[in-house]
Amino acid sequence: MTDTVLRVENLRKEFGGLVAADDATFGVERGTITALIGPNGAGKSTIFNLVSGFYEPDAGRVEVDGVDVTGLEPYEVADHGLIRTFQTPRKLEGMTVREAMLVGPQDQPGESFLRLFTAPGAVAAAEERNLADAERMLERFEIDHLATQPATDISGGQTKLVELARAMLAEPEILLLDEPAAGVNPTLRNELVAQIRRLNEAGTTCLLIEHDMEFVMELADPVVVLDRGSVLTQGPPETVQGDDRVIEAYLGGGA
Amino acid sequence: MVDIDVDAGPLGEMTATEQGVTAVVVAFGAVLLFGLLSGRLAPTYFLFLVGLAGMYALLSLGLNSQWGFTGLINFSVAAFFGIGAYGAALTTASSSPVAGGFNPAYGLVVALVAATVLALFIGLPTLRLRADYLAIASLGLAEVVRRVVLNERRWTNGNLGVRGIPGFFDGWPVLSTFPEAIPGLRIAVPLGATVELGEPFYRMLLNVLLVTVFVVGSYLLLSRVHRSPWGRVLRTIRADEDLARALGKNTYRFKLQAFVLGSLVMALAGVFYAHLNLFVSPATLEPITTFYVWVAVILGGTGSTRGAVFGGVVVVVLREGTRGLAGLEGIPLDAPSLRLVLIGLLIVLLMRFRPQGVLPPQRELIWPDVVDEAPDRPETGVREARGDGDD
Amino acid sequence: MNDDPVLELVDVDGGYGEVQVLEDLSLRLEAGEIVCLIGPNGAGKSTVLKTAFGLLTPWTGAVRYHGEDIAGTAPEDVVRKGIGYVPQTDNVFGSLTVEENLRMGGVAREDDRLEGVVEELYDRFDVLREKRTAKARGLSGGQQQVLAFARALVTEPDVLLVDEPSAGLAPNTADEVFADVEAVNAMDTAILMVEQNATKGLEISDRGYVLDQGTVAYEGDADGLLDDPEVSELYLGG
Amino acid sequence: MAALGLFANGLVFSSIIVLGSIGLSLVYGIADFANFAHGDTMTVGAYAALVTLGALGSVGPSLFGLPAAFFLALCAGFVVAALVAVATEKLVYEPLEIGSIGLLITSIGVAFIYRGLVQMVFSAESARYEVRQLRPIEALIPYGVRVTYHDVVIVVTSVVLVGTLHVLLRYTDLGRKMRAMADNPELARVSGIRTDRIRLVTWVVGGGLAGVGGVFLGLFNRLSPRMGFNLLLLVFAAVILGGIGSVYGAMLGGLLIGMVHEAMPLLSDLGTLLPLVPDAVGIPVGIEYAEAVAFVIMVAVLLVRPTGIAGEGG
Repeated sequence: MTDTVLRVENLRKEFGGLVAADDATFGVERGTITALIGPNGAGKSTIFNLVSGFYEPDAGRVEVDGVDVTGLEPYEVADHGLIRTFQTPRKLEGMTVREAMLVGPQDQPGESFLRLFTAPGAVAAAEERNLADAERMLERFEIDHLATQPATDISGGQTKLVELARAMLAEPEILLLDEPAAGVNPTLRNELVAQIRRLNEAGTTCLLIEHDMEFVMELADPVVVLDRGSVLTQGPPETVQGDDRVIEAYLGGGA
Repeated sequence: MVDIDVDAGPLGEMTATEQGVTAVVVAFGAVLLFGLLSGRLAPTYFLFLVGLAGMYALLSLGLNSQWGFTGLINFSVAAFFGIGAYGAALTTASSSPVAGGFNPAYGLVVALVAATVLALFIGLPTLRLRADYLAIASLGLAEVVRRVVLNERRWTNGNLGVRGIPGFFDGWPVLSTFPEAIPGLRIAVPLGATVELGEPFYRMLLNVLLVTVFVVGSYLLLSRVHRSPWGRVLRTIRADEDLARALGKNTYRFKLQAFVLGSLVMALAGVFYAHLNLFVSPATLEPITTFYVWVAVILGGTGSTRGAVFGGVVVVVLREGTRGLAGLEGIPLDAPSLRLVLIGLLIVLLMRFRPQGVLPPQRELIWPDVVDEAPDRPETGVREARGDGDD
Repeated sequence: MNDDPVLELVDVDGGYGEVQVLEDLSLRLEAGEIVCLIGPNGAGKSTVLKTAFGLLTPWTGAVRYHGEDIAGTAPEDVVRKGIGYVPQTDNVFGSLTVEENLRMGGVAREDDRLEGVVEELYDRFDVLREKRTAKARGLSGGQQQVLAFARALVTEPDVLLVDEPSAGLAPNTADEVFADVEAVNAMDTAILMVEQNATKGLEISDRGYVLDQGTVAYEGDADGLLDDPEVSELYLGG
Repeated sequence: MAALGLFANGLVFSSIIVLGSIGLSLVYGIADFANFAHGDTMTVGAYAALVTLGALGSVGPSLFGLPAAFFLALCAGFVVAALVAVATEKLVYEPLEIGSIGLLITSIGVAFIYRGLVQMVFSAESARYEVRQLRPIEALIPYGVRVTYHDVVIVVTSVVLVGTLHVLLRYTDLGRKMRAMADNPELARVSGIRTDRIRLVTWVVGGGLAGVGGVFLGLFNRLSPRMGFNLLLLVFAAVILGGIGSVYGAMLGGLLIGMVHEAMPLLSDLGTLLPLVPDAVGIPVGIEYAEAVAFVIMVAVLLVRPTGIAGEGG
């Protein structure tokens, strides 16, 4: 029996005549790390934006945990348990890393202006709980030494770790990672591989876009290959790697 | 900034700029004191200036919670200031064409309700627009409001404006009769003629009291919500709206809330103005007010609450200072032109040399504190966060 | 001609703003060569081209064109020296016609042979002649890539810098673009190319550089790199 | 009949708006920010003409009811506004290292400096050009059209200028470079276009046209230091309606906004004008709301179609 967390059916999106997603269909099973690969312009980012609610599809359907989220706003999709990261996260000015982490949790009543005044106790309790969670998460990602640094003063790779840790505070059903390894040095990159694997083992389903094939092959199963907006093939990494069409479209002939 | 010596005294904790600002403020205070003591500055006029400064501080605080916290380019400040002033005036004034003569407390309520409605009218359509479109659209809608006030004579008296506005405390127990009840004082100031402190002085004193209550109340409220989880989401939106959306925040709703909140503070400034000036006219809604307030916020440092207050004061000094300057012999300039040029130059020079403003917010916004002594122990919650001397 | 390489980067450190991307990077391009830069995302491949073309100024080190240091020269002057550049994306003027795109490519020409050169390019790329009055935005991806090449060739450069010519193209279209690269090279234009499809890129190249972390990790003959088991495993996805 | 007269008035006012909106759109496209000083550039042009006309007097032969000196003054309006715009670019905008929002805010400062200086020299009072006021052209009055030869000059000059600009943009290398730069500034540099020069040309053309628009605005109404700032939002409305950065869109948007502005009286008796609609139907909005209606249209366009009516999708 399979349990599909994310289901994408016949998704289509055009930008002024250019078809960026063309009848794309695939699913992400619970507990997997699924990778979305394909050449530049194959529509990976478009699919990410469609799934997370940043674009509205021209046709097709997106389901998270069996719930139709097609055409919903990003915050509504997030409410259904889908959290995404960005390839180049911007840094939050005027916050410490610790405070920047606190934007992640979804259960802070103090994000309602009214509740700040009607339920100060609940707000303070949630804040305390979230702060403790944030601290624990930073420790788990081994970046707790950064907690009091201004969020604008840390390196690009560290920002990616912080983003990952923050996304985890939202306790997602499924985590979408947009090129987690891009622009990250080898040490941090290995660190990321380990962290993502650890998250996965702890029960988080992941869907990631990645160019670094080694990274993908190390982590992902299955792999979904996109080409010109459609799914070319999908399957276990070894099978995909050996697929002639994939080699031609992406990995390059003769490999 | 990070390596601040925590153990040093209050001056030691300041940055060079903060020390500079403090020095300027102290020097300016000394000049005013000298003016008062020498009898060159009438105490009542001085209090009027303090009132104006408070008014601009309020407007800046309001705009700061929109632009500074949330990144909304609102060019309709004048409309909210105007709606506050007209709301109070039309409810309380003897010459009100609608239903005047009510207690100013009702005027305050009417003004705030009207401002909320207006904020929704302007905010609902425009807050989805990208930044530069929001600027143009909000300026356009503010102009629409001004035209309505100008042309709907049945409701607003049009060009004639509204006269006969009572003082804010008229009709209140004790305070309404306070200015008359207090015996006049004649004080022989050390450096000049005697100064008479009579009824007008005490009236103005009440005004200053009112604006102080408004400013302090708004300041405390805004500082508090700014550091709250709610304010944190606003700051996230300002830095990266997409990130906030991806983390499940309904950013449109947050932006609308911030817009309404800021607009209410601006309307408060309008209410105060109506009871200070005792007369309002459509000129209150001229777009120039909007840009004065923008200068104040940028000058103070975008996103900085204390900066907004500082900026508001500087703008009043500039406004009233040009009046004085143009009055001097040998300078054949009229005050309004000079003021325009100076404000313009100030904007251009700021954007060129100090776009982050004089008192940028890094230090006051970072929470938990950068100079946290026990970084590995979580703080206990936002309200218990230590009040640092810097805001 | 002297013996200097047509284009040479020597000990270059550089990047965007305060972010360092290139570190002590050196490479050269000889007359008539095709040289391919490969490497993982973020290795600094595109940054090399931008630095060579004056879009970025190297922090230290030299960019030499026929022996002359041109580091810090503005791109509009670099074009006039004889280097052409085909950016990876946004490489045509969408709202201009094909003909107007080519004319823009010839802005830097100081002689009056523009018309003739444009005609030659039409001869070489038939599809452009057919579409000469069409807006570039309406062309297909492959046609836009051809137009981007042609625009850069109007100045008849002796060095062409090409950023990922196959990006976003279907495999058969990419093959056509690679054939065009070879055809351009055959006209005595040296080509320095960044390519994500490393195998295909190296196949049409004379030499290659493998970039990693902003510096050259491997260099050598294209065939040698293709056969190198280590390069193959680390960078060719094989 | 009334409609024809309003259409004629609309055409005159539209001409002025179009001259402003083209420049604003060009600058928006090439310098990439909303220039809030554009209205005051029009004021500068108007006052430059006032000075020139004052110096030359109304001697010389008369053409369309205007002294020959007026046409020289018109040129002065173009030249001075263009020079001021270029000087501002060089002194203020070019050295800035901030994004387009920072430039927008800076341009507000620039607007205040222009207006403050004009007001210092000429006072806040309104002024008129020393030209004879004309009666409407007799031959057209039976048709309900009341326009003077001055109005004809405004429309004809604007058409000539717009036509010249069209030729410049469409058929000259300079125009192609300007379009190329508005399209893709990075690629323009890569192609060898000296983009800093094109920016200056843009300021010359945009500022100059604004200057001429200002002179005509002064002829159409009166001159005052606030004249340009008051018109600025209408010009923005035109630019937004036409699609930001699109010169042809700005022409169309200017035409429409000018028409809407002058055609307000028609709104209240829509019923009598449109077939199949009861006579009593009408939108009871007086002419005093002409500008307000234009602003509301502008906001509506931003919401429904931010690329403008002539803009390209995407």
